[in-house]
Amino acid sequence: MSSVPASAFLALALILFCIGLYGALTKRNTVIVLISIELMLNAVNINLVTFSKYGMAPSITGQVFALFAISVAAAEAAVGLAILISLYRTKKTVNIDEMDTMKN
Amino acid sequence: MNLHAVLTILVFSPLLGIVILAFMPKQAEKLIKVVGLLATVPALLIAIAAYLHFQWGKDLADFAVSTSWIQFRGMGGVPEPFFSVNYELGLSGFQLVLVVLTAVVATLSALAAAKFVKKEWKGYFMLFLLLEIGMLGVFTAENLILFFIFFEITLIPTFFLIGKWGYFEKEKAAYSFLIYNGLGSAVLLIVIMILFGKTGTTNIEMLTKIIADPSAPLSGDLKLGLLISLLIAFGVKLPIFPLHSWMLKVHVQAPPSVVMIHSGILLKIGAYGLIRFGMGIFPEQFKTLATLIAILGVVNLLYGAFLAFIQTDFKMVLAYSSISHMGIVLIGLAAMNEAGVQGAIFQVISHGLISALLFFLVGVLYERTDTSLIENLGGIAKGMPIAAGFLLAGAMASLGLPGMSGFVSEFMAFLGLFKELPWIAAVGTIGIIMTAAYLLRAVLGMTYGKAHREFTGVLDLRGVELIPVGVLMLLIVLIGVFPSVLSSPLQTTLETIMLGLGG
Amino acid sequence: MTFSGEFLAFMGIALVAIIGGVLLLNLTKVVHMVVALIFTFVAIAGIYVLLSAEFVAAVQILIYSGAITIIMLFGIMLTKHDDENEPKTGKWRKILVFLGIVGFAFAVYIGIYNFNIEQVSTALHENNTMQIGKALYSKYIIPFELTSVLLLAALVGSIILAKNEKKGADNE
Amino acid sequence: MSLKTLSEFNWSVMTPEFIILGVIALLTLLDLFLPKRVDRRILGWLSIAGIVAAIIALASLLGTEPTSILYDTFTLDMFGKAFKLLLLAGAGLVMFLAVSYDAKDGMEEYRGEFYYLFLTALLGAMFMTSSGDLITLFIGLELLSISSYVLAGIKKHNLQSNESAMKYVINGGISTAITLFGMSYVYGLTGSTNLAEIANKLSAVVDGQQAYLLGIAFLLIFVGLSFKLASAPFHMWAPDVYQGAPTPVTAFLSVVSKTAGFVIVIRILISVFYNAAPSGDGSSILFKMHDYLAFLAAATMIIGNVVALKQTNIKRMFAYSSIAHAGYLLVALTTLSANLIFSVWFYLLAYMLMNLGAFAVIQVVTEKTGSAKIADFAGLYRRSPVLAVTMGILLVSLAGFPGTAGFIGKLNIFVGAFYGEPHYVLASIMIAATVVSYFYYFGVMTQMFFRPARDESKFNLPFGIIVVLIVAVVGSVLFGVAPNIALDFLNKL
Amino acid sequence: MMENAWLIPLFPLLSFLILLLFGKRLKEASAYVGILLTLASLVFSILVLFERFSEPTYITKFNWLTIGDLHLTAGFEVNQLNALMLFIVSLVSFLVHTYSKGYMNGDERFPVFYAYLGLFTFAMLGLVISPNLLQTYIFWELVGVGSFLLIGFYYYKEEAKAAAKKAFIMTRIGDVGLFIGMILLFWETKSFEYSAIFAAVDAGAISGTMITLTAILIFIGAVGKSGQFPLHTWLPDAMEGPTPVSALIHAATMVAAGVYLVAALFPLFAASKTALLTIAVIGAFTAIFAASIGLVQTDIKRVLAYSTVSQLGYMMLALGSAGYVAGVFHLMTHAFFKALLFLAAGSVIHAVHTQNIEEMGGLWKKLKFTGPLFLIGTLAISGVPLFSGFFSKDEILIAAWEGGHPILFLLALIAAFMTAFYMFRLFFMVFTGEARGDQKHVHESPNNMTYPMILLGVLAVIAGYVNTPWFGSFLGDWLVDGNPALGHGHIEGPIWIMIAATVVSLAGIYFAYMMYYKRSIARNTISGTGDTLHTILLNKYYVDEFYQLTVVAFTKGLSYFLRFIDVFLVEGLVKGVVGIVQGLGRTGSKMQTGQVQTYGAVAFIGLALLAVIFALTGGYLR
Repeated sequence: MSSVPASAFLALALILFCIGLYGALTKRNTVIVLISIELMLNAVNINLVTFSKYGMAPSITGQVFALFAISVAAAEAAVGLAILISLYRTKKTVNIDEMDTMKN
Repeated sequence: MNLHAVLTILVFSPLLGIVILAFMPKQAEKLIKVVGLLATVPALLIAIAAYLHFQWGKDLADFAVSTSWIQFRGMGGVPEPFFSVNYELGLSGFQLVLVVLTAVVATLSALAAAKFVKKEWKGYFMLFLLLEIGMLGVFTAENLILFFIFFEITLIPTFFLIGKWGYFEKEKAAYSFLIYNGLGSAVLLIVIMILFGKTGTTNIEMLTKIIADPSAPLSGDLKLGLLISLLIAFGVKLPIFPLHSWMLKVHVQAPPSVVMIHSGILLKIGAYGLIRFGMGIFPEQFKTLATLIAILGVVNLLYGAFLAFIQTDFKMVLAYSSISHMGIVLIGLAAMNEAGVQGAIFQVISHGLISALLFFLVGVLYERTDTSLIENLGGIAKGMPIAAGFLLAGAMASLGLPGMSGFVSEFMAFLGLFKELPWIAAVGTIGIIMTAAYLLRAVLGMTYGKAHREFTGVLDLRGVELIPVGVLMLLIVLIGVFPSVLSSPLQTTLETIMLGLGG
Repeated sequence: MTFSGEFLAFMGIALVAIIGGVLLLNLTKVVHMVVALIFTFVAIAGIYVLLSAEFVAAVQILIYSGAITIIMLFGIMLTKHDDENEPKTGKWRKILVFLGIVGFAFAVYIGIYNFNIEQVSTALHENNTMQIGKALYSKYIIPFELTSVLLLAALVGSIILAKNEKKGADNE
Repeated sequence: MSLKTLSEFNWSVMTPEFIILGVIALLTLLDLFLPKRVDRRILGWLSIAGIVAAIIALASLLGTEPTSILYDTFTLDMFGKAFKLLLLAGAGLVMFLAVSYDAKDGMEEYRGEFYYLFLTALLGAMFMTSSGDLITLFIGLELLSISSYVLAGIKKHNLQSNESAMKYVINGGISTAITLFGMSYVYGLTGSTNLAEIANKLSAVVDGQQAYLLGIAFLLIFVGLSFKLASAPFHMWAPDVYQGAPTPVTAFLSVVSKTAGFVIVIRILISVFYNAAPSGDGSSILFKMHDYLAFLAAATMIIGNVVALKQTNIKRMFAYSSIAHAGYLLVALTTLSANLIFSVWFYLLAYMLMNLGAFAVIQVVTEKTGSAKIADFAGLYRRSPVLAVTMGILLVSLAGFPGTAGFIGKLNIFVGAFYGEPHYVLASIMIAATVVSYFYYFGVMTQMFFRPARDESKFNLPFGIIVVLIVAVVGSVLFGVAPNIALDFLNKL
Repeated sequence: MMENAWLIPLFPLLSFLILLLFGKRLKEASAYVGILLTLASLVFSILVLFERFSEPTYITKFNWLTIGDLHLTAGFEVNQLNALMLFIVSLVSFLVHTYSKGYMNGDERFPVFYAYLGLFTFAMLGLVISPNLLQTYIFWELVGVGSFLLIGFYYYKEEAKAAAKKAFIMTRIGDVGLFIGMILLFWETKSFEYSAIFAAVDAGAISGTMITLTAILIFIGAVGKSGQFPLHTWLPDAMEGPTPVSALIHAATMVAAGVYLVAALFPLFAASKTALLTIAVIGAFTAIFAASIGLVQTDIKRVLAYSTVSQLGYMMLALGSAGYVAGVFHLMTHAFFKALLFLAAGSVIHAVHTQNIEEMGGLWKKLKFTGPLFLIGTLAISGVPLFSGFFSKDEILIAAWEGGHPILFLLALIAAFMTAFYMFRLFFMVFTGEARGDQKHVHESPNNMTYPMILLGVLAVIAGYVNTPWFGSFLGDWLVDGNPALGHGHIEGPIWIMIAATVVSLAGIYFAYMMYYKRSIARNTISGTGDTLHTILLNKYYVDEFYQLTVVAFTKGLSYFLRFIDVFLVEGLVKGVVGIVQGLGRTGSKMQTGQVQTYGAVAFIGLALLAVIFALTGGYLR
């Protein structure tokens, strides 16, 4: 039996999730924002993997889910970055607070 | 004879006109007007036929029709529908007279429109006919949802008719109309839905029965709340102070042919709803509120009258006068006896005819002189004696001159209320004096006195314009002299209502 | 709770992960931030190992610490950026977001602080990769295949969006 | 764990998905190998053909019993069929818009991609309707999202398009993370991703803390998914994204994507939380969360309708309008009445028809005038009576007036709100919000019918637009007058 | 014949309708239509009257309006009073029709005038044969409209417009009293029928208070119509109408309708002492009040108008003193001599084209017929013995004395003095002395004007003999026949009353003679021009001004106040709600800054809030 309680892993995931969230919502550089989102997804993965071992009914499914999440996250990062580059070509900035041509 | 299709044909006959108009070229002014006018005729003929059918002693129930229409089902293929609306039309005496009124005023309004509408006739008549469908439907619907549907259908064409063909502040007026009435119908819908939720039906007759049953799952407070909501919903339409301000704008800004319809019929939907649903479904609670309604009625009556007394625009005078006259409807209803209710219904019809007449005349005046301000119009009796004469006659009818329809209704409403709440009624009679005061002030201000030189050459009523005024005047006098033409169809309706009240 | 080796390892890895995250938030240079985050990603891989998920850990290293970080660095290099990384506006937003995060963390923490289901021994670490492979190719074949479409879409999308056309070339 | 061999499964139930997948593959290849000079519109027509084929395939499957394969990672039940049909129809109509869309601002070269990215998005949405497994649901959701991100930004040289894509992807990423965070707890509490199994396990949850965590998970999932619904609190991206994205994409987002969002929300709500963690009185966590849902629904309706009043850009206005409609649909979800699925399905059907029709008009007008100001609709009645009247009917339907499908949809939701335990406040807010919506819908009417036109030039309507308009108007009116055509169809499924 | 009495009002109605539709084409021939049809009415009326002398009352009715179980009827009744009134009305109407042919000659709205006359006559005749209160009320109002239309006949004159409006509204104030009284009575008796009401009163089915209340309310109606104080101000103004109209409506018929109403409902009034006293007091006060104003007026028609008001007060006094016969008797004689006076005045005006008596004078010689006829009328109204007015006024004085109202009796006596004085003042100023105005073209009126006057002159002399202390009270006995509630046909009074009446009237004449003919008493002996008393009288006690300052100002003020409410409160409320919605929209709009992180933040903070609330509300513990 493990000496590390499941809640420790969950707490770690929660902390990382919050850090990622804070970064995503406050950082000015779009790349960092995208990376912060990745961090949030990573936190989720920690959850999934934790539950896969220490959950209600431990199973491999959690790890599989985590793998899917990783691939999706990668795809999302790629698309996000591509969009950023495309935007950079027209706008010449990566600062997220300057993307406000559309507002009320 | 199988008459079940009659009402459907009656209600949807204007649709034929819409379809024909849709395929006509925009520029064919004459033809469009003729088609638009003719499209209102079938409904008129059927309505008159139905009236004669009744007067010849046959049963109005012959016309009732009911087929299943909408069913909402629950999950899992339960055979019993979860909610169903039947397509149910019917005709009681009360509805009959309103349908006849609608058909008559609609045809006359179409005639007026042919005269007054100066642009885009095609669109006008299509919307107008749609409006007529809505109005006829409202008065024949036997199901609350169906009633609501027709009720809402009237909103859209009216919005456009006001907003496109009205005067300077037409858009504002159209919006005012839409939002107020939208809110009114919103409240109505909530009431309908609560009723449905509690009873599982929206059929008016069944609802009445279920609610009259003391074991119905509705608490007294809920019923009272529902009735108050209905009062608000129809109070917007009627309108009841302080929900009236939209209606002033509409009366001033809308084109005369639309105001004829609006003041003549659309406002009456409020009264119809109050009588049919408010009183019909919640008689007990109506009794509880009778004093309040009487006070509201008197407030309406006096408020409208006093404000009409200082208006400078004749249209505003008529608008406030409508408010005032609708007060009489409330007064009659609050009486909760035969005389009062019959008076209220009479007032509905009577005011429909009178206001249609007066607004038609205003339309004529405005067309000839480009003004409806009282002081600008002084002395038109010189140049337009016939118009002035009808104006005066209309004013007399409106102020309740015996021999015209206004008197009969006013008389009965007060007769009823004096029995139940004499003090409130006594205060209300001030309105009788004020009505005379403001109408004479306005009408004499326009027709009598020194003639404005610039109006000496204006044309009097002539040709086709005489038809609407003549017909309306004739009906007004007919009802005034032989009120039984109206009261005989109403007796069964009254009996039903009184039965509810007595129970 | 005993200070077993596993626990110490967890604490160390967790600390690295959190420090990496905090550094991400507090460093000023973008490149430094990304590098800081690499530590976090690697640390997370360590966590996975602790949780008997070797395959996931490997994937984590490959994809996050490798691929994603690299493309992010590419992204940084392809674009100009000023190092002063403080948004001009939004002080209030920062405070509110911070408060929100505190509240959120509090609310979630209540839910997990002693989430200790009786642990059962698992065989996850045995043939971990094979287990995953079996699950992926049998039970989860449909999402797996769907993921391929997803990657295709992402691929195509990334290409068309990031592709440097003649028109944009002179701007580079 | 013993598996049946894959061939033992009844793969035929996936025919519609396979057809779409096939068309995607075909289009990808064609786009690669067709010479540059070939008009890529042909690909658009091909994809329409594919969608039609998928609809036909689905229709032939309508009679089949609910089937599930591979441990529910794919199921074809009544719910799936009904909503898949909606998605296919919606996507088909969007494709008509797409083939009529004038490619510019950098998307000229990517017409082919433009079409098949719609299809991948559609595919993702379709899988969402037919999945009994969290993982498939999630992948489907992401497939839809990622395709949409790209589509929103496909006008590469258009700043607004770029920006809208960027906003979309950032908000989307955050929402994905939040949703997934919530899902991870659900997984943790049950150890399974199979919805049926989850539901089964959750109904046995009695521990207070687990129930609490489940509640948090519920909130996380719901708020995360509200991004797809464009409902409060995750609604603010919608106006900006809708404004910047190419019009067919906007239409797609507001209709297909939203429908998919409701599909997944209902799936998760109904299958997972409906019986979860019942307390002594038998009310599950879903009923405990009722007030939160009601609050969000009310907030969504109020925000959508009230802010829409202030818009000058038609696409932004429609964004708020679509937020508002999401709010109405949430009312149906909140009330959890017996006709929940009927009312949501019908409302989405009506919404699809009227909104797509409206977007068809918007597309024509904005392409002609080059801007999307509401004021550009001035005098539309003069310039093109057909267009104006069509738009008028659709707006009336959006506003929920009788005689149109929009009314029946609202009525249906309303009936649900009052059946059984009445929701007075929520229903009142809904109807008051509806009245507020008259302001802006009729504001467009005012422009079209009452105001003079700035220029009198006429419109020529592409074939695709005409198809959409006809379908939208006929559908809106038909389902408004005889809603039982649709309802009975659904009932027979 | 009586079963056909319903035709009597219909002839003038026919005239009205014909002239309304075809008047334009008939032009001057309109007069013949009107005259012939009213003649038909007259003939029928006479036949009915004679038949009624020998036959009992005739009533017939049919169902007019059904209200649930209540059946309101319409019909007609010929009793003594009705028959008499039919005769008076149709006679005066016929004469006025005839007279007008000359008087209105050349007016461009000649047919309209006759149409209006027809309408009025129809209404008035309808009024007098109504068998129930409701029908009475209906015609009562129609009469008012006829009067309104005729007063406003010269519609282009601002004064006529104002007068018409005033007449209508002031009488309507009274009508509302009648309206309420009638309805209250209805709910007491479940019927509008006079007979039913009387039966209920007789049987004591109505409480005393209710009788008093309804009686007074109904009397208010009469006050309005008959120009009693305080609703009298419209009547003098109504002189803006053509003079024949004044003769018909504002002397002989309509204004007497109030008296008629009280008479017709006499058993009701008789059941309440309070009501009777009220009537008597109001009547007496009006009599002297109006007479005093009449002393100083200079407009020939206004003098006559105030004299009418005063005489109507007399009649009310009579009725209020239980002198049913006296009231009705004076009603009849007054109808004749006042119509005569007005027609004669019309003839004078026709001749000199002015109404100001200061601009007349010395017309005796120039108007060979008019002068003597006017004198007959003046003598009659002054109560000079042997003329009709003498007998009827005598009856009233006796009734007042015997009714136990010595003060009222005294007032009546003073009023009689004043009447004689100002009537002769009028006569002397108009017909004697020097011509004070331009009288070059003065000529006697044509025959169709003078013949009616002659007929009336004869009646003014002899009408009194149907009911005298000497030759028997035929009229009185007949009137009360079979109706003990109406009192006696003749009340015996002390002989000194007759002497006193004669003395005061002669004294009045004497003073007028001295002052205006002989000029041996200066005109300003009692009060001259500019004196306070004179000014007050000239300004009619400032009643109009008082109303203007109180009722009218109050109404206007209230109206403006309500408009304030309408504009600021009602509209303001709406604007407020709209403003809130718009403000919300603006706020929501402002939050949409284009900052994508804000969007995310809002979503997240929303989530955080929900989660915190969830945590705090103990979703945890359940």
